[in-house]
Amino acid sequence: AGDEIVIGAPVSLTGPFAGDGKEQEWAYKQAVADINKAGGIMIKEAGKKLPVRLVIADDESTEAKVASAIENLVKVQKVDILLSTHSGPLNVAGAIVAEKYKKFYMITAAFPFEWQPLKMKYSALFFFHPGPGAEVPFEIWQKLPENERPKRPALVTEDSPDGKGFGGAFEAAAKKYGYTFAFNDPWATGSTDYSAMITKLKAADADAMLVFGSPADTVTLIRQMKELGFSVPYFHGWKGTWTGEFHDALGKDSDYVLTDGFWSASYPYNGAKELGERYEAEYKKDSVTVGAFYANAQVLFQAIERAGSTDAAAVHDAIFNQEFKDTVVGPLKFDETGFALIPSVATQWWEGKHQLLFPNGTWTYKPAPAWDKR
Amino acid sequence: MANVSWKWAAALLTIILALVPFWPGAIDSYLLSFLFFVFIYAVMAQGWNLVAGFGGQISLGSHAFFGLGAYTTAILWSGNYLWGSLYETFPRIYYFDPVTMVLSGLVAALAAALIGLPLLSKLRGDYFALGTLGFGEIVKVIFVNGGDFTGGAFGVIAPSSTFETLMPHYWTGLGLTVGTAVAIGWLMRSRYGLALIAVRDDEMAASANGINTLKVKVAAFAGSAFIAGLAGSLYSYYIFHVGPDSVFNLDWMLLPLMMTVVGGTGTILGPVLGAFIMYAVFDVARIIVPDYHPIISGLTIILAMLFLPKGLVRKILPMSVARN
Amino acid sequence: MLEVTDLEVAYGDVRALWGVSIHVDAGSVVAIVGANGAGKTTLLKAISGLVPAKRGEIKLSGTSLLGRLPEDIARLGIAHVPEGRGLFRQMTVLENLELGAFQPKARANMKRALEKAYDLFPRLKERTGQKAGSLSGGEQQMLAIARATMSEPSLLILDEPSIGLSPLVVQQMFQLIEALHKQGVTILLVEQNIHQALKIADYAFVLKTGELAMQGTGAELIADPEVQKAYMGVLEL
Amino acid sequence: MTLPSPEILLQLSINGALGGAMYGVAAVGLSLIFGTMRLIFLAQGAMIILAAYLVRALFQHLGIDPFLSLLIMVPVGLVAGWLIYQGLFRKAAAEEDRNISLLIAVGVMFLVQNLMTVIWGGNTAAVVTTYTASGIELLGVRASFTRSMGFLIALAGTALVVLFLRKTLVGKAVRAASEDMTAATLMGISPHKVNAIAFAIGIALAGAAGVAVATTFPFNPFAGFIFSLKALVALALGGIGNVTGALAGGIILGLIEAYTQFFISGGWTNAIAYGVFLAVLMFKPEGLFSRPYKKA
Amino acid sequence: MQSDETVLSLEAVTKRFGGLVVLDGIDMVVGRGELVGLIGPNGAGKSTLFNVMTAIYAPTRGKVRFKGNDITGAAPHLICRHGIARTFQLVRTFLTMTAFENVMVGAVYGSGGRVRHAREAAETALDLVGLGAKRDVTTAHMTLSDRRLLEIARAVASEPSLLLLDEPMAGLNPTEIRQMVEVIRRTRSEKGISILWVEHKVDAIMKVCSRVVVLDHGVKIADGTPAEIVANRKVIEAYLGEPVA
Ligand SMILES: Nc1ncnc2c1ncn2[C@@H]1O[C@H](COP(=O)(O)OP(=O)(O)OP(=O)(O)O)[C@@H](O)[C@H]1O
Ligand SMILES: Nc1ncnc2c1ncn2[C@@H]1O[C@H](COP(=O)(O)OP(=O)(O)OP(=O)(O)O)[C@@H](O)[C@H]1O
Ligand SMILES: [Mg+2]
Ligand SMILES: [Mg+2]
Repeated sequence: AGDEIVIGAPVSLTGPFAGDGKEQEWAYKQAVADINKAGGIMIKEAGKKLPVRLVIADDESTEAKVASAIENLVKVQKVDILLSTHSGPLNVAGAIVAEKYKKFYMITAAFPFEWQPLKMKYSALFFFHPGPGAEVPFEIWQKLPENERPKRPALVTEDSPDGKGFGGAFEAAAKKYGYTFAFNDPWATGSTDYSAMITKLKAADADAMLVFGSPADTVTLIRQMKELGFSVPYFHGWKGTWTGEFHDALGKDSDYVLTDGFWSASYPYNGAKELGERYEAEYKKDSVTVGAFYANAQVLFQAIERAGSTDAAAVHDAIFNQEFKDTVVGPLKFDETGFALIPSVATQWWEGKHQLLFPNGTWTYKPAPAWDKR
Repeated sequence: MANVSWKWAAALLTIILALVPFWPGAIDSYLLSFLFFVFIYAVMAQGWNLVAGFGGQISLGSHAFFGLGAYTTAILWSGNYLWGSLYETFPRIYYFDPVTMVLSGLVAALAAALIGLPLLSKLRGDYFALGTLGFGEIVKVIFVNGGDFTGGAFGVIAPSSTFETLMPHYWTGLGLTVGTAVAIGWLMRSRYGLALIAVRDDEMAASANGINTLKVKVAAFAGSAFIAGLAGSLYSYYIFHVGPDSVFNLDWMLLPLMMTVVGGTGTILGPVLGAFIMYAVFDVARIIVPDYHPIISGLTIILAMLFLPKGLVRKILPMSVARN
Repeated sequence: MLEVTDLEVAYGDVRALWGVSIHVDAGSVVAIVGANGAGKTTLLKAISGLVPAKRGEIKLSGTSLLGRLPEDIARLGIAHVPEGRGLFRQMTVLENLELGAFQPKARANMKRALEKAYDLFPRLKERTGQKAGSLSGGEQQMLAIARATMSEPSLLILDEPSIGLSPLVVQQMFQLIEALHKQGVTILLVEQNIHQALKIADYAFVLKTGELAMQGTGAELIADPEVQKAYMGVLEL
Repeated sequence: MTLPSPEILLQLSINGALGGAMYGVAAVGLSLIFGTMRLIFLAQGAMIILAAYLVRALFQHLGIDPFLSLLIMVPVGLVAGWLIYQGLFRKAAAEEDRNISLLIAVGVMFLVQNLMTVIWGGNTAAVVTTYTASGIELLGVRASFTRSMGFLIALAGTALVVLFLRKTLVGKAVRAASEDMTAATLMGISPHKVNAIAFAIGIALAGAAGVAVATTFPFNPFAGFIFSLKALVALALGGIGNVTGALAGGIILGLIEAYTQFFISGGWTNAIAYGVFLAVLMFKPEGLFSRPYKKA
Repeated sequence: MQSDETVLSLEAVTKRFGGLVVLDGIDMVVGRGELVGLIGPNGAGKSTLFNVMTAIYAPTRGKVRFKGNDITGAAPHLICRHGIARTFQLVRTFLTMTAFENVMVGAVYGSGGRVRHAREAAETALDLVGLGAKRDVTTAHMTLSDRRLLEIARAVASEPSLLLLDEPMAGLNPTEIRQMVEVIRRTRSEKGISILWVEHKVDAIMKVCSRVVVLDHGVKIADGTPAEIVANRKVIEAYLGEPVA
């Protein structure tokens, strides 16, 4: 190191997660540019602010390549500390290699149940937990008048790690809130035909759907629902419904769909609105993720400053059991395992915009009418 | 004569590779992890070469056996299923336990034998290739739906706290690379090798001359799966998380296949050479042009196939030597 | 009509022909005989472009054939029945015959050629819808020859047409060659059945390990004691 | 589970068949290329997605209706297929080792996938028209309009290819060259030309499939591989090298998936589909529709 | 004719492909040390008969007995280990192997795996056919005639009691034919192997064989000494076309 701090980040620049990877790359670059504009990170020992340099390596959206990307960042690029990539399995691979080299690895966008069993010393995670995340729809329903609450909700999840994780969480949450699913079945990722599933949903007389799946799969599902003349008043999607592409692919048909997110530009926190505007200015659409990635870098910068170095043990002490008040996702409180919970967001699509519904949104929920009544 | 000098060259290369870790600073260099991955791919390539190069049965299912090996190790290692965590009782002994590795190979080999018997007795050529491809997909779906035992779609996590250095991985990788090459070299000189080549050259004539062709083919298929299982086990010791999307990824089949062909199918040195060169090309491209490197990889494959269709080893060695 | 001068052909490092010169006059039947591996097939393949020549010249009615693709040479009017027949085994007898008349020039006369072929080989007419691969060895050979006649070639090249045929069919086959000859087709014939071949040949060449050993009219060679001793000696068992 | 009503069965069958035709049309292209070059053209799915992106570009920038763009995509596909063969596969086609062509196909797949990522980004793309997600009545059952159109495209494409192969001499030459290249050359058939024709038609079919995909599904650069795999399954069901069989195989696969989704679980569709695939390969390797043929 | 001396016997062997009857109730025996010729027009079913005997095809009906054991439909490699070796109408050598390696396959596997004496058996077999000098040549580079001889050597190396030859002389010139006849004779006399030999070179068959069987359209139409066969009207009509000198 010496007169700069080198931060490495494996990012999915290519491969199936490249879409998310690009948003992540953008957010990290913004964060680094912002801190450097402020003169860098104050390191007490050096007695001055040190500028930050970001080195990004492609992980090709695969685990083996995350590992070798980190090997390369550490061994060849000689980075001091690391920011994470995206998704649970990739970050598990990343955290293990980083641990081996005693480089701190700051993670977001992985579920705690994936990462916590590793008992890592040199990585920390903030994200929402499928548990509370899965309670969001039920929380929303609780606030509805009795007669508008779904009677026969359906659970539809893709066959992926996150889909399975969420599926279990939804089942637990349903039990807690006293609902039973009238339909509960996964589909194979990348399916092209959902007609049989829709037929079954119709037969089950479902009036709400909780759907966890990729954007492409979810769009295909909704299109086919429309083609076959089936709709539910409450359609809540995870992972697949928040992207701008979701709206692009469905146009007006995206209205009424509820969606998750890690973040919202409507958050009242310092810098959130401005970050959202910057993203919109550059890409002509809004994002419900860049804030989380940006905050990931913010936490790391602040932790380095508190630790006074990039030494993994020192950064560990600066994060575990500590609080970070000023981030674009709001205050974060890390527990003794190094995990901090952020709330899961629920927004409803309306005329191409995410309207914040939960938590503390100002938007009032609109149930979806039948297709021919819209 | 040429034969002998190539053996010396291979031996010399082995010695150099064995000395790499003793080079000052080598342990902290990227070279070790680079070579570690080369070894994994070389072992996979060698395994594919056994059944496809020498046996003439093009298999497109080696990723399934890689994954089976990886899962076996991870499941035994995480130890929640059979007899409690061996690892927690004997962390030092259990780490890199050769018994688990061999077991992983055996599980893969057993699966190969079971599926190989019907596939190889019924299917030839392209049909067999397609069948193995389908088998790979089925295994993946089974593991995704395997419940707690396979960890479902997320997979299995093994405890990683003893992972402090890459050295055991490097040595094991080197050992497997050299070991499989020597073992296959020896095998091909044995009566079994004679039968394998006979079956590849002309199956009907082979059976008319007393060779149980099914047995020979299944053995080669299982042997190749055993090798893939070992590679999967080693990978599992490195990555600590074994999930269906990662270990049943088609890349584990396509890349070794490509490396073998680039190096020289049906030769002993080819797969190793191919793994080294292709992995180097991919890695360098990834570092130099991170946004575009798969384009470069795609181009490299195409160019290599257009200009080196017989493989490097045959390009630089006379045919008769290359075969041994 | 066909003029091969000083032809050299090699498979990799292995030389198969060492400067061979032959000529085929229009309307004649020319036989090439020689032991196995003498290079007869190689010579035919070089003529129809299946193997490249290393040195020398091949001319058909004054046009050089060197460097041309086999399909182009076929279009110039050479029909080659290869060793091993080269049938399309998954296609029917009829389709095989139709493909024999694939070249634009021959397509126009396909109907007539087909009738002629069926006249010569009534056995094929019976099996017109059967897949070629399910014919017996002999039937397949008939089909291969019939197919070659479909393009009404100016030069017909036959590589061991009597291989695997029963004596009765061999006789028919040679009668057929004579018949084609009478129709004015020029024929270049490689045969193991040397006696028969020389009997119908106007002129013949003897190849020996890649070199021309002898040449002369069929009658001359039959009479030649050398030839008799080396290649035709009645079996002394 | 009790047997569902006839309406539901009809509903399942029609939608399954419509969905399966998409695999079918991809499989017809594969079948043709496989038949002539003995090449598993793994990049076919990527080519279909590339075509879908082009359809989208034509629609967004020039306002050309996706179904109308068939008139552009098919000729462009013909030319592109011809060029791809001449540029990339011509040399490898002459090699005995068929792995070489397979690997070139893999290289093409990597290349095309990542080119698309560089040009259009990795996110999901889609085409939205006035008829997107609209339904029609078919035999008293609701069905997707775009899927029905896709079905028609698949049917028409296959019919044209079959007519070409069975009835024209050039089509027969394509079949002949696929069996014995040397013998075909001796007939005056240029094997490279027929290979190029097979490739051209194969890619033209990918172009047509691209239209069907673009109007029905959202897609991303990596969405093609699953199409390649499913098309392979369809190919095997129909009998390798059998063009009509390939379409029928696709439809059967679509039905299998629909029934599995309905009667068992959506999570098992792939396992069952591949299981059926293995069973067919083993017990009826020549496919469901052809009679056995073997010669010692 | 069935006796202790019978090596092979076929009982009413019938083979159908779809509707096509290729073999129709063939009865036939080969005695110990006998050299039997099998002739017949193209498509008579000779190769198919071999394929039935070596279990490449299962017969539609009928039995194949070898040394008294019913071997109908046993696996091809077991047939070889029982002691029936064969050559093919279209030569099938292992092209990437040397001549010696080819023969070793027969020696090692054909005899049921007695490795120790396999080398010796292979050398002897190569010498028997006169290919000793070419033992290290890769067979892809050998001539047709050498590959035919090699196939015989490979078969002999498995130390069979019965050898099936499918047109070993097709495509050979008279010099080579003489050499081949010599090899076939020696195989019988030196090794005591019974031989069933399909051939269109009728003069060679007639001069060498002690007995000749004639097939036509899947039916056995004659079985007797060469002299009887040459004089047989049916045979002449179906096959020979003209009397052979
Ligand atoms: N593809 C090839 N590669 C290498 N050598 C070859 C090849 N084809 C033929 N030869 C060699 O060339 C020489 C001539 O072979 P060719 O086939 O022309 O002989 P031929 O006279 O037709 O013999 P036959 O009577 O057996 O058909 C032989 O020594 C043969 O081994
Ligand atoms: N697999 C098969 N399917 C259908 N018909 C077949 C099959 N194999 C052989 N035949 C038919 O059986 C008949 C006998 O064929 P076979 O090859 O046994 O004849 P052959 O006596 O060996 O003739 P040749 O002397 O020409 O080699 C032929 O009419 C052939 O068309
Ligand atoms: Mg020849
Ligand atoms: Mg025969």
